[in-house]
Amino acid sequence: MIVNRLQELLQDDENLQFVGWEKGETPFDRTPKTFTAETLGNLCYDSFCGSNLSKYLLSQKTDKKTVVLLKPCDSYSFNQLCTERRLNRDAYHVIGVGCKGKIDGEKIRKTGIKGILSVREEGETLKIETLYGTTEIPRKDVLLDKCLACKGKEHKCADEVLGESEDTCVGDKYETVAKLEAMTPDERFAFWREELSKCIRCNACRNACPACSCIKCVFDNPNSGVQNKAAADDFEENLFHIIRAYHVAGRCTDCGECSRVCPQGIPLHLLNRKIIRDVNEFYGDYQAGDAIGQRHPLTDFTFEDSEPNAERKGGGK
Amino acid sequence: MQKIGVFVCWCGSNIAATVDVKAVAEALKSEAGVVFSTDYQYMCSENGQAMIRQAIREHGLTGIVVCSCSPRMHEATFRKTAVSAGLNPYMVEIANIREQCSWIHKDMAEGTEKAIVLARAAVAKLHKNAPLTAGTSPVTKRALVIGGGIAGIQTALDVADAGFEVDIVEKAPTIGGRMAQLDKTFPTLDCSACILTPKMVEAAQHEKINIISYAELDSLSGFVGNFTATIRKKARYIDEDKCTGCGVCTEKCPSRKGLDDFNMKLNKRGAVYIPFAQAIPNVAVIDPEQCLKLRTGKCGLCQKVCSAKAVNFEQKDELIERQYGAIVVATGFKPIDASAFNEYAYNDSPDVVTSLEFERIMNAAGPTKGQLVRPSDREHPHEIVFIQCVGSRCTEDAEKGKPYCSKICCMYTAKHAMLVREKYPDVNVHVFYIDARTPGKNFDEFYRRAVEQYGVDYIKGMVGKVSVEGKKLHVQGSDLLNGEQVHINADMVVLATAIEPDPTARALGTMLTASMDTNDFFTEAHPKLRPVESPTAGVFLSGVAQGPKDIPETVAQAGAAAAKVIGLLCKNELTCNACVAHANEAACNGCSQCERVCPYGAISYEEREIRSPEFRGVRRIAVVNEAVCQGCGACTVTCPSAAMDLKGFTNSQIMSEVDAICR
Amino acid sequence: MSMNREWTPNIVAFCCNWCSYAGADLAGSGRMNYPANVKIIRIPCSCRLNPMFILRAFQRGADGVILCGCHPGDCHYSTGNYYARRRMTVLFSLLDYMGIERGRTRVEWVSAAEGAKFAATMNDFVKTVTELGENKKLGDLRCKK
Amino acid sequence: MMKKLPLEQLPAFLKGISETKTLVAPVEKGGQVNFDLWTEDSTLRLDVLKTVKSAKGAFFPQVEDIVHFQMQGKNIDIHPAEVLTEDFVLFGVRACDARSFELLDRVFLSDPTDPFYAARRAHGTVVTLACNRPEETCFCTNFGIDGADPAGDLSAWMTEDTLYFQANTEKGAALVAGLADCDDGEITETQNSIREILNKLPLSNLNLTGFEGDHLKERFDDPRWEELSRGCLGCGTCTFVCPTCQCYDVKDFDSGNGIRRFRCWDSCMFSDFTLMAHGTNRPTQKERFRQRFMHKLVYFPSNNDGIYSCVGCGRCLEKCPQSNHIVNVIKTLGVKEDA
Repeated sequence: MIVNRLQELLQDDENLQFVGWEKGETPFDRTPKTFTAETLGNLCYDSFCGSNLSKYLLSQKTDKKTVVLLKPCDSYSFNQLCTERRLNRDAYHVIGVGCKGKIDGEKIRKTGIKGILSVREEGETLKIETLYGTTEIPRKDVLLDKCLACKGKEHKCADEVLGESEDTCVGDKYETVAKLEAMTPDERFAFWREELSKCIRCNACRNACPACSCIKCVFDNPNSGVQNKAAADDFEENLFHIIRAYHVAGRCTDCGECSRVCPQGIPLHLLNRKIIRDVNEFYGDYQAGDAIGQRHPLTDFTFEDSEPNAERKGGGK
Repeated sequence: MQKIGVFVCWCGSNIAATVDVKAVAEALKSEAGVVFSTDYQYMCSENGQAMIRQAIREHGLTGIVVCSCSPRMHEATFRKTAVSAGLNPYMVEIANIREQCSWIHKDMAEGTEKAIVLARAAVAKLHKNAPLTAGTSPVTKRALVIGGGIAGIQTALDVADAGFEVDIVEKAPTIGGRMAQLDKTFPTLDCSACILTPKMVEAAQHEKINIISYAELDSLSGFVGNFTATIRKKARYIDEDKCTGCGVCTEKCPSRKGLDDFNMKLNKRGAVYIPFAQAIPNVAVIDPEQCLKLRTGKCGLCQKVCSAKAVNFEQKDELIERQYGAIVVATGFKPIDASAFNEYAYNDSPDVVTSLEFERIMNAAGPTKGQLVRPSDREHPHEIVFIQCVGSRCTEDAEKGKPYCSKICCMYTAKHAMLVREKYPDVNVHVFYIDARTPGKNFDEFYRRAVEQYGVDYIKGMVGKVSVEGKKLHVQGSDLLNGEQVHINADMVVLATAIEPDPTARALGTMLTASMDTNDFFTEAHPKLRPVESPTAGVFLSGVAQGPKDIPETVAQAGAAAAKVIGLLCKNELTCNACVAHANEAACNGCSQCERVCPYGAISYEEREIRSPEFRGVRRIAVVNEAVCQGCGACTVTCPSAAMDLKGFTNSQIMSEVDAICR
Repeated sequence: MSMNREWTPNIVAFCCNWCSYAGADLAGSGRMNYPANVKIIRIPCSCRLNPMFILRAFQRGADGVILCGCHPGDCHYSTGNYYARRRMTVLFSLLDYMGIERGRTRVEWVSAAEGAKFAATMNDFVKTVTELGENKKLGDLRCKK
Repeated sequence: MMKKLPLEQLPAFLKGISETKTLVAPVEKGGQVNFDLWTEDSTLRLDVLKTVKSAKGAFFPQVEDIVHFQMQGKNIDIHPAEVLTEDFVLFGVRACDARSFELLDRVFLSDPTDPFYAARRAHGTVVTLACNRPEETCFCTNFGIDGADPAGDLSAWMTEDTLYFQANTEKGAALVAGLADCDDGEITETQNSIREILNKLPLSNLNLTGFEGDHLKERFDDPRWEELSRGCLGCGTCTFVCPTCQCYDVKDFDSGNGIRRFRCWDSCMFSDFTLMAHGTNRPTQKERFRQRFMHKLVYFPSNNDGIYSCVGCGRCLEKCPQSNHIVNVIKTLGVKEDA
């Protein structure tokens, strides 16, 4: 259906380029790609297209008008990048594509299903063919974590919408944040040490993050004073993630890419989500990327803002 | 690698008593880059400075660290010393080992140890210093005065008399402001109009003064010496150049529903009107809310009767763009809305009036032609109660009143009481007051005259309630001195309402990036030493916009502001701050976040050709206007890529200090 | 610092040039005592304080970091401390969330006239950090001697 | 002669080793399985085929001190870091990672020898484990690696209840000297079932034609790199999970009391890889991406007797955030050569 619509667009302007996903080698491989009229047939959109194309747009040439497929959650990142003048809204024809939650291949593997040759969706069930036989698993059990904190089915930016979406949010997305806040400082410290000590500084979180869009990251800049390539000490593991979370404070749309791409499964989004929760609590509800041109809470103030020293449980209320 | 000299000052015994200065100088010799280190009794003395100069020359020093008193005291001194020996002034760092070390510690070992650490931090910072040069910017020799009351007029006259062009932008159709509404002025009881209108005329006729009335500042860009203002001149529907001010149109206008602002809405006026007889410019204006022609398309009577053909219903707002070197804020005040004070029955009875309304009632050109009559039935009153501090010094209810003293109410109430008693000896006058504040020249004498000579009944205490009882106003108050409740059946009640900044001030403050206090008064650069300057360079304060004051104080401040403006406009160019922000274009994302936190609007963006390892092509880059940047550093922290840095306080300088302190 | 002495915390105090640094000077001219382990770094405005500087101090062995600036409303640059206030609120909360003791970071508004407040603040902060003990959670082992 | 050990005695066996030597094995921490120090409290995960990071860190750690320059006033004392002098055992290495050590040896043990790596190799005993359940991302067979017959000092096979050992070196033999002997034939069935699966792997028959050294220029100039590299984020995930990537950077850390010089893994995918004073010689992600695969598939074989610098472990296939990996490259650039 989507490709048909894109073919239609080509009839009006044969010079269009299309940003979408392409199927790859494994059942889960969906690679962001830029397609032309000739290659458009390879464009694919299905339940495995979890990656956020907004950041991908930054590295693509814009000499041609670009048609981009954005899921509801991706549209927030797109807006935020437009707000920050990194993308020019006018250069894109945004097609909001329907999304009912995306499947996490890593989660399927983690259940112990090995040698996966194909995955078929049959309603709410996934039929999985493996080297060791066939099996099935409920779709909802293996959705990406970010889908469990779905921001809703609305596209915040779209020139047209194709397909239906569903809000796949389950429960309170701040539940884990609240659980951490309720711990003692030593418990929290232990939690984060265990998680962050897994970090291999591959920079996948940073490079996938649509808010970490700096042309020259401070961690790559020899003149910044904090440049480093590997965490040579526990401190540097903490430093990288604190600074990264802080630099995207107010700009992070909670798209969840950081945690999705982390090869070590560090729940990095819990740092960002803590800041989002704080900012909402201290300065009023704010959703980055809700609209183009917003002024984010850390570049704003009121005379009555709360004081930094106020006692808050785990940084909470 | 720098070649650094360290100079440890004894400051007599101020430092040397608790810091072993010789040990400090010795310890610093082993710091990387330090090629010379010594101590001396008084580094700031001529001999001390000569020692520094000699060391710079002899050892080829590239920078110096002076361990002495606070940099707030002698940084400028030692920078000059450095310059005289051929060093850049920004290659000087001060280690504050007096105020922040010797004076607060008693133990010699402790003091010495800390002094060494502070000196090391200064050396570490100095290693990252770079010579800085302050830029210059030209000065546009024209001033903009916002507000055409007595403050604005006086400032404009003084600046213009010094030979500089001045534009007065006044939001009302005429200049004159609040003072034009006053009947008499304290403590001399001379007629307000008689002293103001000559000044208005003088301003209008001054060849250097250009009055832009019925206009407001629409937007402002630029910086000290180089402001560009866009002024919105509102449509008057009358051609100012053609109108002769004959007033025929105002008489013929069939609409009679408009309320007369000049008379505090106490009477009605036509849709086309001239605010008052001595208005400047003496030109009519059409109120589009009331005009039948503009609202319904039918009428146009004024156009028919105007022999000068000055009426123009097609007129539109006009935008005027001009350059200015200095801006004076003289936006004045308004009385607060008394309707919040219904305990005084302001909303219930027309006979409860505010002082400014009373001022118009007493004025010969006012709605009653100067006859003291009750607004409700035009009858002569016999008992008048004045209530002071209505909304002033009100700390318990911020929604309703103001925490500050409005300063002028005690005196004008004494004036009103005295004028009433003088003109109508049959009227009993009672004044409820908390304190009678009369600290001005001849003020207390004036107040005493009201009490002693004119027999005004001053009651120390506040009124609890005013209730309408038939034609009378029942005033219930307390007399604190006699410890009793007072009940007065009054014919009129006059409320000395607090004054507050003009409502346009807040938006103007944002436009000018001039700071304001929580009450929307403009903040002065220093409360004692720079009372007529805003912290924003090139913006000056005149009159009540800065805080409550009476006419003589306003005029004095207006003159002071003018002197500051003249001082600025005399210069051909300005030396800028050298410690300014700077964007490293290879790392700048052009994301606009820095622009949002800059209090001075110093950051703009340019499309630039960039060739860096990460990017080749044209990209949007932040550019700091060094003449505008004041060097606060807000942008540097907002910048996620640390592309924005602050000269003199760079990231690497501060981190080097941190490293040295924590070593 | 010599090793044989009893442990005392190392405190870095960032002070804005216009109010708090002057307040510290006033504390000095008033001969108001506070511990020598407080070392002041002058910055133009509280809004110049980059969270990286705070982390850097902890990395290098600081046990507490305090920021002092003009009272809200009194900023020399009009609005700097309002931004600083939000930044530090969010940062401190994040550090707390990661298990770093809240008492190690603080913001105080100290005017140029508040020498006594400056000294009292420093005395109190040093006391708080002393009770918390050595900063072990955010230090860099390579920076220990 | 092979040795065998009942599986229930494995913990005791490992404990025995750990009493005299450092023991590194696939253990679970924070939900992820990696080669890490084994202690009695560790959760051993021999069922996990692919640890997140490969086993190479045991010989070539991600961060390693080289030298320390200690400052005393204006004097500098130089303290070179010490090389490893104690024995350790690396347990549970798969065939692919075992092959990767041979590739790393070609880099670090050729002249000039890397003393840190050499010391670790000399003191390390590698115990490998056959791959009972190969996965769809495995493509080791393309590089002549047999998951049913892993190399190492000591090879192991696991059945439902028994662990079988075959010593390949004296170091390996010493570890299992105390275990019971058994017949070689006892593992044949296990090996056969492994090989049966290996033959069925979807990526078992990649066409590597066209990546020989003499096609260097053609491969380098291939216009399809542009398209292939487009989705690459420039992160280092593939590099850091890869068993054969061996690039490192040397960095200085100023501790305030001196300089600690260390080396750490680097990735050619990073924009600041081999950054020089003039800037970088690989200005776009296309060049960086090309470098990584040209190195693995063309440059390394042409300098090393045709041996590819990929062992087909498939970690990058699972971990690349954009699913943009070496198999895509081989299939895109290799197949066309046939036609």
